[in-house]
Amino acid sequence: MAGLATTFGSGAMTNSINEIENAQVMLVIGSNTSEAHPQVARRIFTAMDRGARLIVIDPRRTLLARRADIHLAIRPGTDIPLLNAMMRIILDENLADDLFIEMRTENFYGLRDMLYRLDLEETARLTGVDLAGIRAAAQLYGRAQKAVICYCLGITQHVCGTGNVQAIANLAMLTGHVEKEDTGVDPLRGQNNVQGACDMGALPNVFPSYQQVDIDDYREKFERAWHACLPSQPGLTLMEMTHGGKNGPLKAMFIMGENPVLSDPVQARVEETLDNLEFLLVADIFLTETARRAHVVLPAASFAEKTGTFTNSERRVQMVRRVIPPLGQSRTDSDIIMDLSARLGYAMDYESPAEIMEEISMLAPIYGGMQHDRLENSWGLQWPCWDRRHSGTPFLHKYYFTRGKGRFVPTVHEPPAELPDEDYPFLLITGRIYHQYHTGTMSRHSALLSREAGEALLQLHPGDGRRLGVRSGDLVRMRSRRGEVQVKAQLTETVKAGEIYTTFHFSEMPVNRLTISAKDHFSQCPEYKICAVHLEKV
Amino acid sequence: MTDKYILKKDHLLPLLRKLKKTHRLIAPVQNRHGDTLFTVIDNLDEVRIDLENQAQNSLKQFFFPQQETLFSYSNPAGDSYHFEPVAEEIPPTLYFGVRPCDLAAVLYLDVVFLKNAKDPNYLQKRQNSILVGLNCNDPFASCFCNATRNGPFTDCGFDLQLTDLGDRFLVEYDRSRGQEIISQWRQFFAQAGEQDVKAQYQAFLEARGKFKLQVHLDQAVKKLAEDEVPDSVWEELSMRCQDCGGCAYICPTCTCFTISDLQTSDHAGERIRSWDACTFSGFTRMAGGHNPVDRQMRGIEKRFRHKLQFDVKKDNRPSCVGCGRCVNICFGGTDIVRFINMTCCENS
Amino acid sequence: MHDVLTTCVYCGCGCGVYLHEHRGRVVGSSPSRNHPVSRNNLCVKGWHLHEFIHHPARLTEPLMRKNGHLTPVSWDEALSYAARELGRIARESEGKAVGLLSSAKCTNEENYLLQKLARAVLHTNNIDHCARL
Amino acid sequence: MPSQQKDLYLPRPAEIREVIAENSQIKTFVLSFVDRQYHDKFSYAPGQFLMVSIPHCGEAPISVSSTPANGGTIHLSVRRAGKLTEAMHDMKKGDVVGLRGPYGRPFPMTDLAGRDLLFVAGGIGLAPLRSVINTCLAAGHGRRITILYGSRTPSDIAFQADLATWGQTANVSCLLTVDRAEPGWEGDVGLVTALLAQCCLAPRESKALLCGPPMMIRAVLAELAGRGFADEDIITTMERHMKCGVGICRHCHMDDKLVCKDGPVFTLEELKRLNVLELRG
Repeated sequence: MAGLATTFGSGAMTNSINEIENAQVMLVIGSNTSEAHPQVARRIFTAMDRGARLIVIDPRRTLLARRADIHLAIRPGTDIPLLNAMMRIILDENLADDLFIEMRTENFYGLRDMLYRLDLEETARLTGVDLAGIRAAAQLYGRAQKAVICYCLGITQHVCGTGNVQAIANLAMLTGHVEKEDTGVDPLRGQNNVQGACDMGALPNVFPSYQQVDIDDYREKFERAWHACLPSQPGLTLMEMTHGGKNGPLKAMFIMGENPVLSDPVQARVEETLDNLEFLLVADIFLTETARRAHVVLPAASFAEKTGTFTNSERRVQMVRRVIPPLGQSRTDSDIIMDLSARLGYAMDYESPAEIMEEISMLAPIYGGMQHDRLENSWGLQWPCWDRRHSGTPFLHKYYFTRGKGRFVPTVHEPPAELPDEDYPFLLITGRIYHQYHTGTMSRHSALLSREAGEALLQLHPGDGRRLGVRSGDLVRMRSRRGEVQVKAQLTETVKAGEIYTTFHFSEMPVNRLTISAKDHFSQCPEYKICAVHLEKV
Repeated sequence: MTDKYILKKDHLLPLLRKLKKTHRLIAPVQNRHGDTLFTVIDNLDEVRIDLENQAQNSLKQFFFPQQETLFSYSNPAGDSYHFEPVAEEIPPTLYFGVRPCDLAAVLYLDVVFLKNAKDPNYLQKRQNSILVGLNCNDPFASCFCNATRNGPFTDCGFDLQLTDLGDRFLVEYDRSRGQEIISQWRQFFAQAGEQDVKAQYQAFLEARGKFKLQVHLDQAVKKLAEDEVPDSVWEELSMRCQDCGGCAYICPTCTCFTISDLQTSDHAGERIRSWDACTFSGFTRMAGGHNPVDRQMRGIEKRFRHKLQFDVKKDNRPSCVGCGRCVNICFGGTDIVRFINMTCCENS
Repeated sequence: MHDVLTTCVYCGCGCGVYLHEHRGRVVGSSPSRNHPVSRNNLCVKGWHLHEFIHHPARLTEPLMRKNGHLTPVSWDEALSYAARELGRIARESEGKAVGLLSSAKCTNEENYLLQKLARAVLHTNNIDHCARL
Repeated sequence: MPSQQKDLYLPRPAEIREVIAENSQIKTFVLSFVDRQYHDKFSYAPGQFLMVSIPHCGEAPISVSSTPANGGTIHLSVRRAGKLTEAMHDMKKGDVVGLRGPYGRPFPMTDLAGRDLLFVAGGIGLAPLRSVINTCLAAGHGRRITILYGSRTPSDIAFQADLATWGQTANVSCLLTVDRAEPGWEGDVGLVTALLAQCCLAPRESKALLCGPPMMIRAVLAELAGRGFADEDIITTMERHMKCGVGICRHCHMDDKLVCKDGPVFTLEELKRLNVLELRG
């Protein structure tokens, strides 16, 4: 979310989910919303039934794309050129919001100059979409009074992920589609509490509430509160930790409720890294592929067995409530951390999660007014919520951006790290499906979800299928420069010829053996959406 | 003399307190979050019984729970395999504040679970139940029980039935158990007079005029019976369906279920049944992978046909009770009202 | 039998879900009607949210690797060993050789505690989670 | 019967007496209930099925392939298809499974008396028909009996012992075909419909009984209609995903009919009134 932080100053959904149903035009890019964020898709469909128009930019003809007014089946990895082309058309046709640009933004000329140098025909050719389609989309979005852009990991999981996000922000600011209700830029978070984990400072460079560790004022504040001397150097990112290999920087890891063996790119490298640690501690609810490699595995309580809060995509902090006591001998993660901390000589004495939240609210300004008693008696509060009198913030950037003025950051096309060639002729896109969630640790243990979608399928265009002699249900071997897996094919026109799609939910088909470790320079987000593979029938 | 009675509103709580001594009490309760659900009431003084809003769940959840154990099994070794029925005592239960749609739904559940074969779990719960109904003076925004002809007032399915007449309830009974309650707690009930019965009729007339939705259910039933629903309708609806199963789960008359084993240890487990939805593709997919239903085109067809065609053919009435719970909850906007409108309005 | 309102764990939408408890087991889940996100419906994952909770594969006791195999041990043994090893390596490397992965599926409070553990106790900023995956 | 009510979903333990490997995919399990008394009272009719329970795998419907008359044991022929049948294939003599039933509407045995009988089966489809054939032979039903059986390859031919016996019975003619020949196979190769052409049939005096994969059923139905068979003289079984077996759960619905209760045996006349995928296209 580095992209939105540099342009708006805050990397979160600017709207509430419910506002989407009042939009007039919705631009969905890099998001298979109806499968990954069903409640957002529900708002999109409601808006359409009320007359709103939908633009979908996605290489695949997803369910959402089939219902869209305009579907631009973009060539993967060419989002920036496509968005730039839209902006150029908006400028050419006088659809830019000049007043907004003047009052609320900076560096417009930087963007304008870049756009004027653009060759529209050439750009369109790059994206694989015809110019007329791009023009129609630009006109629709540019003319709307209330327009929302939703994007997800299809935008960020690229080497140019940050650039993609900046281009989206540019488009929104160019047309003044921010600051208002029912209008904005909405990154949809992949997991239930990604937003919260970021807010809480589970990041190598920031304390809770995005206070940088290398700024002395912030660090001193936390040192005083925690009675400890704190390191000032930003730490290693996830990829740096899990991809160190044999001679990696780490000797010990504590992994709480994550399954990097299945979720991270280049599986072999992750396994090598973990296997070479002197000590690996894992706390989880199931014996995941990662836990199997640990020296110590601690049984954790599930969400139904603990109290606390989650923060959703729209920044709504809401209660998780305990329904039953932890199963067997399992313990909540907070109990585990507190016990461990005590044994390390640092007492963490909290009598309840509510007390932890009180400490958070004192140290994290955006959570300033959030205590359990307030959350208990409401549907949660949306940050920023500065103090106990504040009623939360449904949409961001009213009157001013978090960083003051919104900044246009001109971006240019950056080709993907690996594109199909003669040896590896197919472009593999990875993502999620409706019935499963992440590495399947929870959802694959549900009887009905597994009945509905119990195995990985590789979406393959029927034309490609014919050429390879592959029919639906046949097993194919999929090989990249990094590894190979076997997977059942499903012939469908959802994907274009030459492009294939599959999921990372299933440990039997660890697609991350194939994916590439190339990542976005700023956000460290791996390029899951594009790698080159070779296919053959087994 | 009529066999109708008057219960003063002030006496409702005292009456429930008496009944609760011998019965588990389940009534619509508004919780602290603001949602109204049929809830088991432990302490009458700590809950707010809500007769203003529709309960978001129906009685289905109690008679036919989302997940329930049919029996437990153990197999300590390959050559032994034992089955034990579950011994769960269902206490006598009084359901209070049940609307006509939910009463009609229970009558339909009776047909499903007791007609072909007597389902033991259902039967036990049903035999132990007393239903106290409440006629609807103010139909809710999504209600269309006038079209399904089981509301807003009803004359069957309850043991006792209340009609709100302002400061008092008119009380009727339909079964002996209802009559027993009246005779046992005679001090709460006064004989109703002519004007009370008139007031009830007046309330009925007014309620009938307050529906906000107009749903041409009869026409849809007729078109289905005559096979006049074009494929394009099914295709459009099926494309809109997002496969959540919510319409079936929330419906008081959708009763499809699946059966599976829940392993509790290496050598023991329980056979459980759980709600299922005919809209799921796994619902009809066979072990070898063959699926006789094409979900993309026809996923949603069987649900509407079942409710509005097959059940009409069998029982002479549709099994949609017009409670409106599924209206506006569909992710893709393809609820039964949209289907009826599409078949009846758009092509005429 | 009682219903408890909680928050769904299956995506970033954050639906309000009632979990139904019966005899110590979670046997159902249903949407909150008035919750601003769920609005009386859930996706298929939400409607089956309760199903994984009692799965027989749930971990119910601490495990420690002994002779190459993960073997059940007491909490005390598992935690003392873990504390000793983490503490030793953190001390020896001044925090540089320990790394912690927090979870986007854990609560805010737990995430807060873990980063506090990393920074205040193990003296490292090597903490991250899979936000980008 | 109140006891029956309580036991609606409750299986009874049954011991595997013998396992016969019919081919690489099909095994026949010979079973008897552990409770001797119950076993002796237990009865069923050809075409009916039992719900089979395997520990931790749930239940699946399996047609009975034995005849009620044959020495009391129950034969279930099971093709490897999913989790439950895989687990069952791993079971051996002496292991115990759960059974409940019998369920479903059986074949109309009395209607078969005095008619020419044509049986057409593919693969595992011979299992329920085997029950009918042996019952007919035992009862002396049927004047001329013709059995047409299609398999994928010669080594896939199941129920070889029965086929051999039938082949030597006076009023029975038994024709086999395979989709793909193997060395040493000198019989027919091709669809089972091709065998029909070799048969001399008297449609008005016959009943045709079909069981097999949907593709085969479609082809045979077309052929029989061409030969002048009336819809009510063509009887087939339908296969659907099934859970309760007793007409409640609705998994096995076909329009307003339920395969577990109204079937699995249907006449073509009945099926034509339904919107059945197998008959379309």
